[in-house]
Amino acid sequence: MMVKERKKKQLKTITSWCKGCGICVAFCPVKILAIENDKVQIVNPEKCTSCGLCEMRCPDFAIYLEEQEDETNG
Amino acid sequence: MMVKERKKKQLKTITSWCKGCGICVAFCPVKILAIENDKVQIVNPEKCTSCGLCEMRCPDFAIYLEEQEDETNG
Amino acid sequence: MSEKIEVRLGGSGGQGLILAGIILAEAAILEGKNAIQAQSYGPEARGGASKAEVIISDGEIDFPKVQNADVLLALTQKACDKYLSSLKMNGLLILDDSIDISPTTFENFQVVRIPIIQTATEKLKRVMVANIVALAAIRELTQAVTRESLEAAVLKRVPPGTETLNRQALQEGYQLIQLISDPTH
Amino acid sequence: MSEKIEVRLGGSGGQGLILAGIILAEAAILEGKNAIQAQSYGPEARGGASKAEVIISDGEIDFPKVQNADVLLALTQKACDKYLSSLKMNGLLILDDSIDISPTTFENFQVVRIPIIQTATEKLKRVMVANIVALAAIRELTQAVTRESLEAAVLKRVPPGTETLNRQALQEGYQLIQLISDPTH
Amino acid sequence: MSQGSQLIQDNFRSHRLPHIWCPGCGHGVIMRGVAQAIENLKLDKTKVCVVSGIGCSSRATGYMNFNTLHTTHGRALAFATGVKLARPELEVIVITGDGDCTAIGGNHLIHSARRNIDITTIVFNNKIYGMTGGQSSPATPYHEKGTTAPYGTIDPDFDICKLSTGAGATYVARSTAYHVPQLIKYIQTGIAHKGFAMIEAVSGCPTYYGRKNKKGNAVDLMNYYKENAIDIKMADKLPPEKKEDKFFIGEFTREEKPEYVSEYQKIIDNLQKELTDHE
Amino acid sequence: MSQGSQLIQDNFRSHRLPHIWCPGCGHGVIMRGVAQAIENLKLDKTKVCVVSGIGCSSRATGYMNFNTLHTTHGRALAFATGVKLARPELEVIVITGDGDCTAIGGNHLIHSARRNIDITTIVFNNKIYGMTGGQSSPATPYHEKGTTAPYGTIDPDFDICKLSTGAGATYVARSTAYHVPQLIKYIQTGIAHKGFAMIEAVSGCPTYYGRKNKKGNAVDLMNYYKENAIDIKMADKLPPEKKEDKFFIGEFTREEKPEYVSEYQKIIDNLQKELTDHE
Amino acid sequence: MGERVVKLMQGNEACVEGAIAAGMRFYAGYPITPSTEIAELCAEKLPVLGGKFIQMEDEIAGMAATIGGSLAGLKSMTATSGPGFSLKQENIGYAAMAQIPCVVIDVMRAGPSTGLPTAPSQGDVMQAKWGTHGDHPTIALCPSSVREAYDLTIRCFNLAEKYRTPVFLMMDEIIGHLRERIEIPNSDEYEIFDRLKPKANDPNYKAYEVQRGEIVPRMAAFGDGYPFHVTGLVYDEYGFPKTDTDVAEKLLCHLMNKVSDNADDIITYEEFETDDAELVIIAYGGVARAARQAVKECRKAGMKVGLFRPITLWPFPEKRIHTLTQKTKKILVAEMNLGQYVIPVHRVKMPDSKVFQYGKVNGEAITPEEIIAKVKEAY
Amino acid sequence: MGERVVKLMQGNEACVEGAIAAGMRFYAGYPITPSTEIAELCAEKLPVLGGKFIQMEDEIAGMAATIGGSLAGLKSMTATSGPGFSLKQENIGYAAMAQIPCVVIDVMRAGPSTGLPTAPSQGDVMQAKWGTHGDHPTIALCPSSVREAYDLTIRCFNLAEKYRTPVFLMMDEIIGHLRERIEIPNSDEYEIFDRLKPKANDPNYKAYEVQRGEIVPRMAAFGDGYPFHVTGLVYDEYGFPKTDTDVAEKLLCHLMNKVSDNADDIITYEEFETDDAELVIIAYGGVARAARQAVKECRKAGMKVGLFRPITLWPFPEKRIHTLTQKTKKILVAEMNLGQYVIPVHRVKMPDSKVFQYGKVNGEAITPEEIIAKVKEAY
Ligand SMILES: Cc1ncc(C[n+]2csc(CCOP(=O)(O)OP(=O)(O)O)c2C)c(N)n1
Ligand SMILES: Cc1ncc(C[n+]2csc(CCOP(=O)(O)OP(=O)(O)O)c2C)c(N)n1
Ligand code: SF4
Ligand code: SF4
Ligand code: SF4
Ligand code: SF4
Repeated sequence: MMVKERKKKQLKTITSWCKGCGICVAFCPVKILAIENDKVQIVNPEKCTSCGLCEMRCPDFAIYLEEQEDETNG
Repeated sequence: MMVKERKKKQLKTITSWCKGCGICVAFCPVKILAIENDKVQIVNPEKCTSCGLCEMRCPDFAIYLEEQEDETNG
Repeated sequence: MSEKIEVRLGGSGGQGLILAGIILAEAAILEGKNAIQAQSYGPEARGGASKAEVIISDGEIDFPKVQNADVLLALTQKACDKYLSSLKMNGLLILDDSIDISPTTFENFQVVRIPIIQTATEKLKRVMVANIVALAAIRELTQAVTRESLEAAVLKRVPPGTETLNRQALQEGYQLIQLISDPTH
Repeated sequence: MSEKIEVRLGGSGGQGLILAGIILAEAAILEGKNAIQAQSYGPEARGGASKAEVIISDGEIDFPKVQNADVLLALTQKACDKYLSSLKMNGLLILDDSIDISPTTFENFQVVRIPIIQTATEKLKRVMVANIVALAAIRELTQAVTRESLEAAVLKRVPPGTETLNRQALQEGYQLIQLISDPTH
Repeated sequence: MSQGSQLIQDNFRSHRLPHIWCPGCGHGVIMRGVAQAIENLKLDKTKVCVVSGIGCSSRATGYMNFNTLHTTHGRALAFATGVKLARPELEVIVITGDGDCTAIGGNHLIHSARRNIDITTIVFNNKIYGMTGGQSSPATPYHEKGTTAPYGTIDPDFDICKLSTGAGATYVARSTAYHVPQLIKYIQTGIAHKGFAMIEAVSGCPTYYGRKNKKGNAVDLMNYYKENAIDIKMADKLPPEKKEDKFFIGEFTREEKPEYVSEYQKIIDNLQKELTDHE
Repeated sequence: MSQGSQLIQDNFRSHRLPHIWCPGCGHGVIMRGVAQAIENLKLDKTKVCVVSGIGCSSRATGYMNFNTLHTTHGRALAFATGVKLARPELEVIVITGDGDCTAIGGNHLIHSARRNIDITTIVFNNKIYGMTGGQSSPATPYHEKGTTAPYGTIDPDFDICKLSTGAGATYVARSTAYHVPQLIKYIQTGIAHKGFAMIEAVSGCPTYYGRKNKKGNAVDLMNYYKENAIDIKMADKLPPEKKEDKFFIGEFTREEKPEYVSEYQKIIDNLQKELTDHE
Repeated sequence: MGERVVKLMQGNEACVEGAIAAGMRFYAGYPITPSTEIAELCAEKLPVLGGKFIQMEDEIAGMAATIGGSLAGLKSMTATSGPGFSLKQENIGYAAMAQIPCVVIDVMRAGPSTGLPTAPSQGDVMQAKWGTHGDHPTIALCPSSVREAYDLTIRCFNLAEKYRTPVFLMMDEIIGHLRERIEIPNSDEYEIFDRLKPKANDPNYKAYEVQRGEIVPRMAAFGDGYPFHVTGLVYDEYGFPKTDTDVAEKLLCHLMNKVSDNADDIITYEEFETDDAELVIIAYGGVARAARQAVKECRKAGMKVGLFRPITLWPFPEKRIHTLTQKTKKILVAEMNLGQYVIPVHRVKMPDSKVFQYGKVNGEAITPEEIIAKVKEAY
Repeated sequence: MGERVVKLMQGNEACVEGAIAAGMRFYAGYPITPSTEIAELCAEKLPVLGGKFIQMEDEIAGMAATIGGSLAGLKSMTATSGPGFSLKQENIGYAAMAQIPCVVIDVMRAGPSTGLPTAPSQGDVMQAKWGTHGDHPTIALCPSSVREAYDLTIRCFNLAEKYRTPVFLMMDEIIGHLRERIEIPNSDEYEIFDRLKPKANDPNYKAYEVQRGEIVPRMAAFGDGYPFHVTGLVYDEYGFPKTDTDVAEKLLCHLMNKVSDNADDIITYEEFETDDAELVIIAYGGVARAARQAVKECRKAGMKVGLFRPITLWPFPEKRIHTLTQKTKKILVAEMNLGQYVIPVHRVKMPDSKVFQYGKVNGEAITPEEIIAKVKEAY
């Protein structure tokens, strides 16, 4: 059996799309998100487990995980 | 238990309503009806058992049983 | 002005008069004439009177409805009563012989009473060809189309397998007229 | 000609500006004036800019839309940017202090920048009464209606149980203006 | 002036008879059944309102001597909803065709069923559009023909009873123009039932359906129903081979649920009670 | 120019974002799910056609980067039927609201289901009319409120899944804006299914439904679905008291039946074969 | 006469209040912007009065149920906007044919199709007259203020009941959504007309016979004891379908004539400064208010401008407009469409008068400035 | 040029044959008398040609599916009669707004409402122009013979494709059910116009941008590789909804102008003996044939009577009618309704010419005699 290595992904937000509904905050299992000034804020980026639940349920596509750019291409 | 006496009823036709479809003829259990010149004819009125099946299924209300008029009122 | 003949066919719903009208018009077209066929029908007409109209002309046909019929065919009493007024003075009235008419009718129109339905039911054993019998009679009396065109038009339209029956119907129709025109017969 | 004042209230969808407009118009009516309230909204406006309009007059109001606003209240930057052009020269511009404007704006209009939203959120702990705070400020600056009518109109419209809160909101609004008009304060 | 049996004289505008339907059309049988049911229930006839759409079947309203409303194609139930809600004392009966009820009128059917409004609907299901000359309808059996389905239909037909039940109807039954006593019984039960009642009455259209599908004449169609309808009560008792190609008649659904017009009346009563309480 | 995750960039007109929906509206979550399903299936995107009616939900077509058709209220399925039949190679997906699909559009729903035409319908069911400001819809739960039902509805709500099955749909499933992985799976299965597929996606309208019915904000609605949806597979395993007031999600119907467009193609092929045979 | 209640009220709301004052007790409809408030208020208010509100599955059903409600004896109404008005057309034709009184409010938004759903327009004015198939009569009124929305809704019911025909209130979104000060008239200030019913147990009652000296057949309600028939087919004086040519002609002419013969009773309009006007603006609904302001400003500037405001859009006030153009040689029709009401104006004007049109369809109201500019061009 | 096939053909059938000749391969509809033969023949013939026929659940769906078929790239058509035409109006407006080519045949029967379902009429002529809400363009043709039913159906498709708009064939029942001798033209005798498609893989394709020198935006089909958007809302050149006032105005004007600017290309009519006419009859469809016969008979009787027969009903041939009335001072409009087409005639006529109308709505065709009688009255 192959074990897939979970690639570390970066959590990104698009402030102009976020409407501050708080869904991502409520359903983040590690509670690293918060609403500030009606917009999502990543409070503890380093604790993110890349579970993707915020991305999956954000009605506005305003928070998502992005593959880390390959260093050699950087 | 009361036994209902079947009152003898008279079989009547309305020729101007009959369209000669033959349904009454086909489903008369004692086969006393016929189509002549596109209209129903009672061939053997005396054999009528007053079952009322012709009346029930005639699409044009053109054949029916009528209570015999009371003689005293005749 | 060009020759024009207006024919009205009247009867009841199931008698195939619209088909007869189509056949007559097609026969005319087969021989290079102009023709139209029109009809009137309605929900009320289901059991009731139905009519078909044919106009045959050598030239243009403007108004496509029969105005003053040159010919009226009536297969039922109802149709006769209803459409008689549209037949022009001295027009040709072709009647099934089951239909009664008043004496004045004979004065106003050329009346031809023939046993169309009886011929179909008794001689040909199929009531449904009464329309073809009637067509043949109309042809004989009006010469509006040739026998050849009429037969060709009939055969184009009738269900496969009934060709012989329909040819016979035409013949019987022709004969009905010959019988009256030849009183010695 | 009769006195007429045209007020436009601009902000974002949920800020209750249409209600504010209604209250202002009702206050005017309470004191025997004529008033209309109009609004524009749209599906696009759901998250976006929303505006309410009030015209108060002693006489007839013909065209029922604000043409050259005498007063513009803006609670958001977007609304300020969008509606500024409709404010007449030298008109009264009431801004929440979160809004930035260009220096020329100060030249063209009478600008009053006050912490409306902050007052509602921090002093009154309820952002939803920002509209009432704003109404109070408008009243103070325009005298379009009396304090009594405004309070009566507010109390008629707000949800039961929130009367005290809304009265306080009015007071805070009045004060915001007194603070600026009394610079010693 | 009036002619015909007592039933006809008492329930029909007999001066308008004979009706326009073709010889042997099942619609006449079913219409008589509706009248018989009304008669049996001893309803106040000035309070009976019969509403129909457009189609051969829908012409029934012109002959029946009640408050009658012949509406637009497919909309009978929507008109009837207005009548019933505005005047709940009326016994509202809808007569409609398979096309009228399930093609253009399908939406009104499912919504009337959903509301469980106290209307009794009788679908004269001849499996074809009769009035317009034999086009296929949503009730035309799979692979059978109509003038607009010259190669046979490829869209399965609705089971009108199942559809009605699925949408919320609380009384649902089917009979045929042959099975008249059952038909009358179901119509009676449907009318007496408080809520939306659907009675599918399988009818015969010899002129189009019979001819197009080589099913013979009026008598043949009657015989077909006689031989192919199985009482739903027998469904479990018969071996599968006896059920093949047959169809079921009988009562399929019968349940009591809150009825729309009465529920509305409760709102009114509550509000009026509140008003008086506040005085 | 394009912004957002790869999924968004590849499937949306991201320059048109953010969309017009309110903060926390479930429609965004479901729309993303539709895109994810399309992505997962690796469909040729130039052959995907998304059709919608009118309503908040129906605005989805304006954002999704496919062949998109935003039609009239209630008629999406009728337009889609034309598109699909005219060009069978297209993968036709309908996005609709509960009002759009089951109120004004109810007839097209039941007929599309009956035909078993190969269209996948996703109903964004927020149980209310969002676009017009919170009127009750045929999916508003019994006794709940809308602006046109100020005293609570008295007409029972449709079970959209049951209605679709009753009308003939061959794939029917339900999920919610909370249960996204299931949702995506059902949409995927629905698209891959040959025949009419109905996926009811329970959505949250915090602005009207939430407010009118005191169900709280977007997060509360999500939590409500989380806690009240039961997988249909568990239906038999749970005691009745655990099922009270809950609703089921899962796949309800899945069967293979002749599909309309293919059946039509058979007619064409047969006719053309006949033609060649006669040559 | 009691004191009038004074309030700020929305146009849509005024329709509901007016309708209730007129005796409306049945509403069936389907929500659509910008008419929805009418349905919402009916839902709230009718049951309090023992009346009925029902949200139907679509507009077609809404129209059908409205007709049903009227036949069952209640004054009935529905409201909608463009797309719904299109859908209702078939059943509107039915009501016209079967002579069922009812009121249809169309709050006009910008079309065609979905268009700009929240923007005002006057694009359905010709549809009101020609939207359904076949020849049929049309009565349509158009309010310019909230108070008039109230009054005209009452009048719609009166006309519907008097002439047994559907009557339209064609209200643009400007007025529908405008909140305005209104003095609500007391009930003794307006007249209410109820349909004439047959005499109780009249054995000679024929459902569709016009009695001598009357305009339309007397109308029993279903359940009143007369088992009459109603159909959308051509029918005779009993209401039964007939195909005879004379029956058809008689019926069709009756339908048209009952309205056209009584045009003077139905038509109302308002004139402002038309007496000596060299240019008359014709404008209705919300636009008439911009026009009125324009007239005032033009007069100030020395231009002799007047306003003719049709309150009854249909039947068309042709006599008056014709006479107007005898004196006034310039007419400017201002409307929020691309030229609808201007068409009949063209038809009836005097040959030597000139008609200009100003149309606007960008989703915004026509302003006084725009009208003044057009007046200056034409003057 | 091969020899033409000569047959007896019905008007309804000729529509189907013409449509197929024009390339129609998709039909969606719902049966209704007297148009049903059109559906029936399409059901039979289309699959033989690899085309598609579908009977929808109602007329609304029929119109919707027709639009869908056109968007998917097939030339699409539907046919109906009055009640169905009323129901289709909402989606007709959609097609006009979204600029989807398609053909709608309305075989006119006597209304209003269900009326006389099998009787001829011309009562939907104004509905064709004003039936849907909001301003919208209208193209409507009207055949007077079976051959013309064939030719005009082809032309309907050509116009629909060229101007990207729904086009109506308004055929009265007289012609629809008339069987007549027809010489079927060979395919090289008529021109077929297909919609302009974007260049293959054009990266700059904007679905709703009109290219320089062209009349309408080029139209890709769904599945052609362009992921474009279609909506009934006001939209920009990409097809995306916009509420900006300038976008709205531009779009609305484009819709109207593409037709009105090209009126000369669209409008056709026939004149008969008008040169020296002192009275011109205006008649269309089946009535024009009675009128033609009437003209001949009048001429025989020494009366200088002519016939103007609009073949394009809409856009209205106003220029020609205007010019006609410069010479001819008497116009008689004969139509099977209570006065519809006479209205625009009134509008465009010279001030000093007189317009008479003869209308008939009893379910029977207007006869030459009746027209002659009217001519005598007016002459
Ligand atoms: C809006 C509209 N569309 C179509 C028609 C034409 N039409 C009349 S009846 C009918 C179908 C009738 O079929 P069904 O309801 O099954 O009744 P049946 O005649 O078979 O009894 C149709 C399509 C119509 N009158 N109105
Ligand atoms: C013919 C027609 N009737 C009514 C409307 C108004 N309308 C627009 S969307 C809508 C309902 C939307 O509800 P739903 O489909 O549930 O979608 P949601 O907005 O809740 O997502 C209505 C009634 C319309 N646009 N067209
Ligand atoms: S779920 Fe999306 S829109 Fe909501 S707060 Fe989080 S990022 Fe913002
Ligand atoms: S069933 Fe009726 S219509 Fe048919 S033949 Fe017998 S009597 Fe005549
Ligand atoms: S066509 Fe069919 S349904 Fe209609 S009356 Fe005749 S037999 Fe009956
Ligand atoms: S109104 Fe409701 S459905 Fe519409 S966008 Fe807002 S939350 Fe979503």
